[in-house]
Amino acid sequence: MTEDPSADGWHYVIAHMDYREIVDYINRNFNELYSPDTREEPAAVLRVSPKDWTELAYFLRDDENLVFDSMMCITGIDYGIEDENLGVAYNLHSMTHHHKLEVRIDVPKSKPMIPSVEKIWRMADWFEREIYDMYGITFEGHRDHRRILLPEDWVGFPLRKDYEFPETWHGIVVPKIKEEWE
Amino acid sequence: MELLLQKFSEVSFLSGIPSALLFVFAATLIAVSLFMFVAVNAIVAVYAERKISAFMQDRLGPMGQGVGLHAGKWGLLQTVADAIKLLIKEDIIPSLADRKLFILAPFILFIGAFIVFVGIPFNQHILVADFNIGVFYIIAMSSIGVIGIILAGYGSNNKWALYGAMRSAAQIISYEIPLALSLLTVIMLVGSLKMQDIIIAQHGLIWGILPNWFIFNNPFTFIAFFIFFISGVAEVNRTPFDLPEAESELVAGFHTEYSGMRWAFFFLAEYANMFIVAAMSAILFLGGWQSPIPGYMDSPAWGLFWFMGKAIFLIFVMMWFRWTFPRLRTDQLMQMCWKYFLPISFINILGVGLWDLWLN
Amino acid sequence: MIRYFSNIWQSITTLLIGLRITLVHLAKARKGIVTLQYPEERWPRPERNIGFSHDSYNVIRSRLHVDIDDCIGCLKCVRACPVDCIHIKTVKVEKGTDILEANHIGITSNGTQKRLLLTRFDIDMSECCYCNLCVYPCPEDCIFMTGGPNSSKQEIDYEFSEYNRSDLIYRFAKVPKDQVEKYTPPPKEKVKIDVAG
Amino acid sequence: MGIETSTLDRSAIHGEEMVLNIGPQHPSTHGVLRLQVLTDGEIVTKITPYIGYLHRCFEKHCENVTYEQVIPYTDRCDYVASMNNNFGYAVAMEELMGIEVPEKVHHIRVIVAELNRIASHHLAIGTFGLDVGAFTPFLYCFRDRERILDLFELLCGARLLYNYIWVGGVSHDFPIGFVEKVYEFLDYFEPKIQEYNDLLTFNKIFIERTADVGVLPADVAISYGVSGPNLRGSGVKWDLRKNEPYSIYNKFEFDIPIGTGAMGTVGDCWDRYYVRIRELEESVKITRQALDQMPREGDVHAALPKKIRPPKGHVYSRTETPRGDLGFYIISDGKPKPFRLKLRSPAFTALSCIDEIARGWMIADVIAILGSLDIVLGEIDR
Repeated sequence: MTEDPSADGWHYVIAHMDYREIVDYINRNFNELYSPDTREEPAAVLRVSPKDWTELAYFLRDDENLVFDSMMCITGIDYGIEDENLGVAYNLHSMTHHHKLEVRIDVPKSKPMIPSVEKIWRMADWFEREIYDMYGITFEGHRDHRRILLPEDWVGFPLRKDYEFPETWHGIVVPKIKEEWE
Repeated sequence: MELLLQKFSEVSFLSGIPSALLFVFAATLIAVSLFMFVAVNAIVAVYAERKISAFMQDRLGPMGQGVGLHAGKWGLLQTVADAIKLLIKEDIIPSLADRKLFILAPFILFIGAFIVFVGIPFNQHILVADFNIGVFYIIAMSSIGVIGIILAGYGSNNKWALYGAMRSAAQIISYEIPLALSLLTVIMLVGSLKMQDIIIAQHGLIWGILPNWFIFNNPFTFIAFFIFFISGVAEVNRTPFDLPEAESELVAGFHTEYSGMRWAFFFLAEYANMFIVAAMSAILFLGGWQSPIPGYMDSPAWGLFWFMGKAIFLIFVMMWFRWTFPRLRTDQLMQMCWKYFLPISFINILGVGLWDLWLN
Repeated sequence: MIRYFSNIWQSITTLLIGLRITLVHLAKARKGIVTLQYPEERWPRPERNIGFSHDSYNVIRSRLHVDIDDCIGCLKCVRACPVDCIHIKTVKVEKGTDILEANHIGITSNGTQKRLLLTRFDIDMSECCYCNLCVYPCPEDCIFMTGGPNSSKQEIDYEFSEYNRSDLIYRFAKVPKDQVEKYTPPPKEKVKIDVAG
Repeated sequence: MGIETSTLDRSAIHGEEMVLNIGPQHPSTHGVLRLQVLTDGEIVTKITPYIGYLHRCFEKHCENVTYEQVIPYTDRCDYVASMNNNFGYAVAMEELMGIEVPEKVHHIRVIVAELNRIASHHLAIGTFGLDVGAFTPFLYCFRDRERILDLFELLCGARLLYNYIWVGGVSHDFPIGFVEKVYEFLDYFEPKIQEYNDLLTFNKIFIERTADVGVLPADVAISYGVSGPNLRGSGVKWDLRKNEPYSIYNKFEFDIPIGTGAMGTVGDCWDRYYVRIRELEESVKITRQALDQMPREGDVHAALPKKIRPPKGHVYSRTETPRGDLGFYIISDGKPKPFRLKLRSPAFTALSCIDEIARGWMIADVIAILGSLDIVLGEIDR
């Protein structure tokens, strides 16, 4: 931490650790489990497998050198029709140390299950529900696992690339392409 | 009333008609004219409220310009147009509502407001009945309206309406107490419940400058006036005490389900109640129809002018409140009543008693 | 106890301050009113002076208009539209010739020779999102939102509501309806371009 | 916390909890929102928000239009602060593509974004007043907001959905006389803040209604991802314009107002409201500086190819809108259309904590808390 954020005046805070340092630090505590991304920052991500995620999430939040207390965003990704994976990107940020980390978890489309971090970062509650709503990724351990934006009885997961728009919904015809005007 | 009957008996061509019939005729005449007064009062007050609120908010309010159907110069016909619209609007009764209560409620509320007018002296002579218990009558009758509100809330089978009704019941019953207690101070000074006696007791001057109105009589009645007036505002459910119909919380409160003419009766009753509170404050504390300078401009016509002037000013103050203040919360409303107004009212009664003993 | 009385005092003072403000506004009502009495008074058109001479800087967002005589059928506006509200159909004709029975003038006002006859140029204003994106790429400056520097061509008009939704489909192509068939070549030749379809 | 209910002997009252639906049609849900509220008398015991009534597939749309065409759609997310949304998207895209925009563009963007922040806070303040029952401040706010909308109409022809800030620049330069008009507006506007304060902020009834109500502690706020004025109201000095300066915010002198608990507890409704009032002043400050420093000549668009094709990769970039951190997660596959575009809206996270902070309060307080969070449903449902 370079400057006290509560101090008055100018405080442009420089990040405490960069991506490589964070990954090294995590690896020191996790038996060199994670291989760092070869890309440059900020595109570099930390790839995590679903089974390690809960343990790592607690570590990321609670370790005093990391303190990722703020989850910025959770994004669901469909890598394409050919690709067999769905992804979830977690953008983490530390309000105390001002560093960032992106964690990416890939799950196969056949069995999209990721442990929920809703209890760790409360903000994940609605975001995970939204990803379930749009991609059909199930978050295990989520206490309120429902659709959020779409109606409860909606069929399919609209943001998947292979999603086909329904012809009707409750008997209401969904206009696909606008008819010719003439 | 007696005066009217007396006048009737003097008219020669009515002499053959039995007195009972004459009485009915006189009563109907009075009732119709009072109803007209209430209706006109509502129409004028609604127009005034819209204009005042508009000017306070840097708007113009209802305006009419151009050709064709429009609301007249400065929108003068706006409320008339509204009234016509309400009259011809479809009358909707929810299918699950308690039909009888739903229909009955607005009339009870309106009657509660309407019969109070019997006891209000407009000037030296225009007074339907000067009861011995005038003040008591008015206080008693003005509380009938709350039954109408509860019935409306219960009968419309709507949660919002029920909330509004329950709030209203709690609020009106609570605020009756500081209202009546501050009214007691005046009665202690006059020693009579008769309206005209109260007004006549305020004749004259204090210290040669101020009119001898009860508001200036002593510091305790000065406070009592404000408690009375603010409690009155709470009684008629105006902002900042408009919890029963709090539009941002309870949609429209107890009259959520009402439309058309039934809704208009709620409106009519609200403005009638406003007039009653303003008139009562004017009578009890501001000298009623007494002129501010005793001896000048004291004729009955001026009396009507002074009385209406005072009442209209107080109605303006209520509108002024409404367009300035936020709304209180239910518990704060109760807190204000029981923690602030009630103790102060008791002190007022004690103070007025001591003052009266000590000075007179 | 102190809190009790300070509460009363605060209430009285702050409420009086509030009352004063509204009263001042009421008293100064003549000066401060901001209402515009709509059908009689119109919103004054903002004085826009973009500072450039060229007409492509048309910044008023009212309804779309096309100077159809200048349109060369390049479909750039169709591609720019995020909501697909512009539909164009063209037919290849001889370059630069006037076909008077189809109201086709071969040369635009910029001097470009047209090689396509517009058999259809429809804009569905009920779908338009007024983003102005179609105006920028037009090479002939012929599609624009009314008003602005082009106001000499089109009056500014904010009120164009219609009773029927289909009246909001503006048809600009001048080819008479019965002649569309005549100019439409058989589909085999694949000259018909219908991006919007 | 909450209203004291323990004094009542619960067992003696055979009451039952009532389910009350606040919305979807309700005067003060700021859009189409449904709060399913479990009430015990007036006291709320549980709140379940139901959203999605305004869902219009923003993210799916974005995958089917080109990068330029996304901008009109971002307008419609937070429709009371469209400039800031355009700005956020433009910043994200420029980060993804590695574009440097001209100095003048930065200034123009900051000016319009701050003006829009003022307009948005006007709406927040006014509707919050409306929620607690004060009608007049609402119209005063709208009166002043209207002036900003007039300025924007002068600037880009639209009053609400601007499509003004583009990737790599802005759509066109300031019209002649615009800068003077902005100065004129700022001079007009600054004394008006005092009027709001007198009429609403320090009104005793208003303080009673909002102070100590709906306290959002700092750690809960961070855990819920609450950002912007709501987070600052909880006493966290966090503002992306200061802490992670994007564009040229690091060139300007301004303060970050935070909630101090002046009228009650830190993080109550009053603090959140007052942070917005103070931010009006700060925005005026920033706008003045930006106007003073703005180069008068220069291009307003960076050199860009006709069709924007960002390189393969992804970016997460966030900017400070009037409601908080607006994040854009954009994945590009090198084609002219986004592969994936995620919008992390600040109001979405702000609304998600409503159950946490409004439980145990009265119905009237729930409305006030909802108003103090300043949500825009267009952004929540996207």
